[in-house]
Amino acid sequence: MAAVRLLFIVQRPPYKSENPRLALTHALASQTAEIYMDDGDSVVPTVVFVGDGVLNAVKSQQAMKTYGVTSTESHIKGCLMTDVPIWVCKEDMERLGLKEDQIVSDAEDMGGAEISTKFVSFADIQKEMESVKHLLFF
Amino acid sequence: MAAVRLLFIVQRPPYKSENPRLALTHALASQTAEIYMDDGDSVVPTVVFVGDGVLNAVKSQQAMKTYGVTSTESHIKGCLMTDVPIWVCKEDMERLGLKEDQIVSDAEDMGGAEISTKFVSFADIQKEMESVKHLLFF
Amino acid sequence: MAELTIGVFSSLVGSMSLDFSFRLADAAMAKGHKVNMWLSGNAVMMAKKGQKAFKDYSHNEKKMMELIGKGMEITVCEACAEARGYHKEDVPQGMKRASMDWYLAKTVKTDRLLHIGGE
Amino acid sequence: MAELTIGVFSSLVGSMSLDFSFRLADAAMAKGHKVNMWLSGNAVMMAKKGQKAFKDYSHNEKKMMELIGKGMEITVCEACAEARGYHKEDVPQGMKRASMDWYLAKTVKTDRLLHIGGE
Amino acid sequence: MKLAAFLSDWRRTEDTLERIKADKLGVILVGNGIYHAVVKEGGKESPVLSKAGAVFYALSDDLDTRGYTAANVHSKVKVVSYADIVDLITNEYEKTAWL
Amino acid sequence: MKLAAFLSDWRRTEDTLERIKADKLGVILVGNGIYHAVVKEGGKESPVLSKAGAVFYALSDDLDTRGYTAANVHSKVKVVSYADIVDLITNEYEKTAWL
Repeated sequence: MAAVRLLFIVQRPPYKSENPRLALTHALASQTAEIYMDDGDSVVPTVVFVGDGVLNAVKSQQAMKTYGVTSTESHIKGCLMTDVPIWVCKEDMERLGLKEDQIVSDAEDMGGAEISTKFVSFADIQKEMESVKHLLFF
Repeated sequence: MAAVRLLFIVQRPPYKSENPRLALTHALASQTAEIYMDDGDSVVPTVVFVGDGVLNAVKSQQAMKTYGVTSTESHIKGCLMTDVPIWVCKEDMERLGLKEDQIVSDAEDMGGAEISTKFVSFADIQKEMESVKHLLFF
Repeated sequence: MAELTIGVFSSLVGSMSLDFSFRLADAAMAKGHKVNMWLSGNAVMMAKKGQKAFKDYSHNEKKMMELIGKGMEITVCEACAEARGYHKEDVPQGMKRASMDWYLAKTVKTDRLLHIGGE
Repeated sequence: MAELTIGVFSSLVGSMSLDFSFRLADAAMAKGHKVNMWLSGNAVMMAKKGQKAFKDYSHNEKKMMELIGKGMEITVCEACAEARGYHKEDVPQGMKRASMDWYLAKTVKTDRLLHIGGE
Repeated sequence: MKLAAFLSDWRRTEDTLERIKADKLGVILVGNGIYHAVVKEGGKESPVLSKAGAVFYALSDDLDTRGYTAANVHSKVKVVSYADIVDLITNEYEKTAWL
Repeated sequence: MKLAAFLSDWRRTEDTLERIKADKLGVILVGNGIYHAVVKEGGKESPVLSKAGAVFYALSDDLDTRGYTAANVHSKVKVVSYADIVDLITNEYEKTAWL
């Protein structure tokens, strides 16, 4: 019987690759993974955006309007709605000139979420990398 | 009736992408393209390795032995055997510490080729870019 | 009116360069230009019909079929397709499979070539 | 002996990360380790049987079938496959199709996870 | 030569744009290339925008997709549509380069 | 933590390796990552090799593929096989990171 913690670390910008989005959909799958697990086991994910990965979390993405594709923003909101923690690295936001109000922070338009985006320092991310069982870099 | 000149410019290293190799196979296809063209028309290709692309032309690639895949080196030799000019940028070789004897320069092991690799400066490549009809960057 | 040839080497889902190419082709044809398209490398992923239009993934089959219907010529690299397990019976209607020489030959008469040779 | 789970997101022909993954799996199994493999994103290109073994292209189907025969569990992302037009009848024998939760569940018991999440 | 160069990446792995010369040069920012028009890393504009003699364009759909609008775009850069790009490559420039 | 970090690119687009800390850090150069072990750009060794406290490995098959051999490899870097990598990640390190 174990609760295994996983850290999904997105280091690259959105849309050039499918992979940042797949980080979010994979993290979300933790909610339904019990069917493949022994009783009492579970996976507990956290999704972190670092480096250029923070560009994934910029608000007002119009990917559905422009290309008919779900935006990375929507996937972030989907995670917040289902209690998957979303962290964004503060130092990288500052480096890229991004303010907190430019970042997806809640899912109010989707009916509201229990949790909101956390703005963290790289030191917090480092600590999380040390304490989880597995690292998944995208 | 026209002889159209094309410049294939490979700017990225081999094996991380299929595309440097496809530059060579596409250039080679100039030899058989007449079946789709009007009488007297032809395409005349030159393949240029610039930037990190010069790493494609390093000798003694063992891709067939290691991964069962034709090496980029073999494709370069295939071009030389059929008179497709191969150019390698001298400044980039120097920057990456490559000497002329480290570069694929002929196809002697394949029975010998009429032509050999030309070591050129970026200024020569610039002139070629200006004079050809179309540019194909890889 | 001009003739524009677009060569693409990018995968169906990923860089969105294929999405870009079909939209550019659409815009060019709307202005009366003739468009040819060559798909090689991972772009041969368009040569498998029956792609599901999920909202989470780039979907270009519908747009491609529209453009073919309006006269766009589109050909995929045959060897690149076979290496990925795509056979003749997988090809969407109106798409041709050929060797690279088809593309090379198009460069003779085309007014403009946009060669998207990266992922 | 350990259990190693490899998750791969790279295309069949391109970065050679899939070639790497199958060779690593082979080396691990030769040492008696148990190996699970999850293919998502462009790596679902393995879920189309009948890939021609040209020398110019990465070819992993044969190696994969061998490893399956020796007990490697391999599952591909079902939605990623359908979006590319790969259906149930395309799947090589011994490969499973499932949702991402299969992979997440494997992370609980596996000793090591090598997640190759880039192209 | 009259060259339209497309940039589709933010972290570039080539330096061709820096080295190439053209009598007339248009730099068309598409895909993740649009970040060169909207992000000031460390407070500084992208080095791409300092290419001498170039005219800069950014594709509006690719700005919108990523959460940016014309209001965010550097004053040197003109926002264009797909139809505009067709006109640029057929009327204004003779060759193209997708870098 | 005991971390095995894989680098598969020559021109990197992330800076995670520079920022990450580990009590024990192995950097495994695979694919085009092997160029960090064999190319001296402008006469200088790759900045990757200056990561403090790290131990460096390069996959022999990926060196051979690209025309290099153990003789070309920087003295800091140990040449390893696939079997060696299996041992490294199962015995020497606890977590992996494919950057």
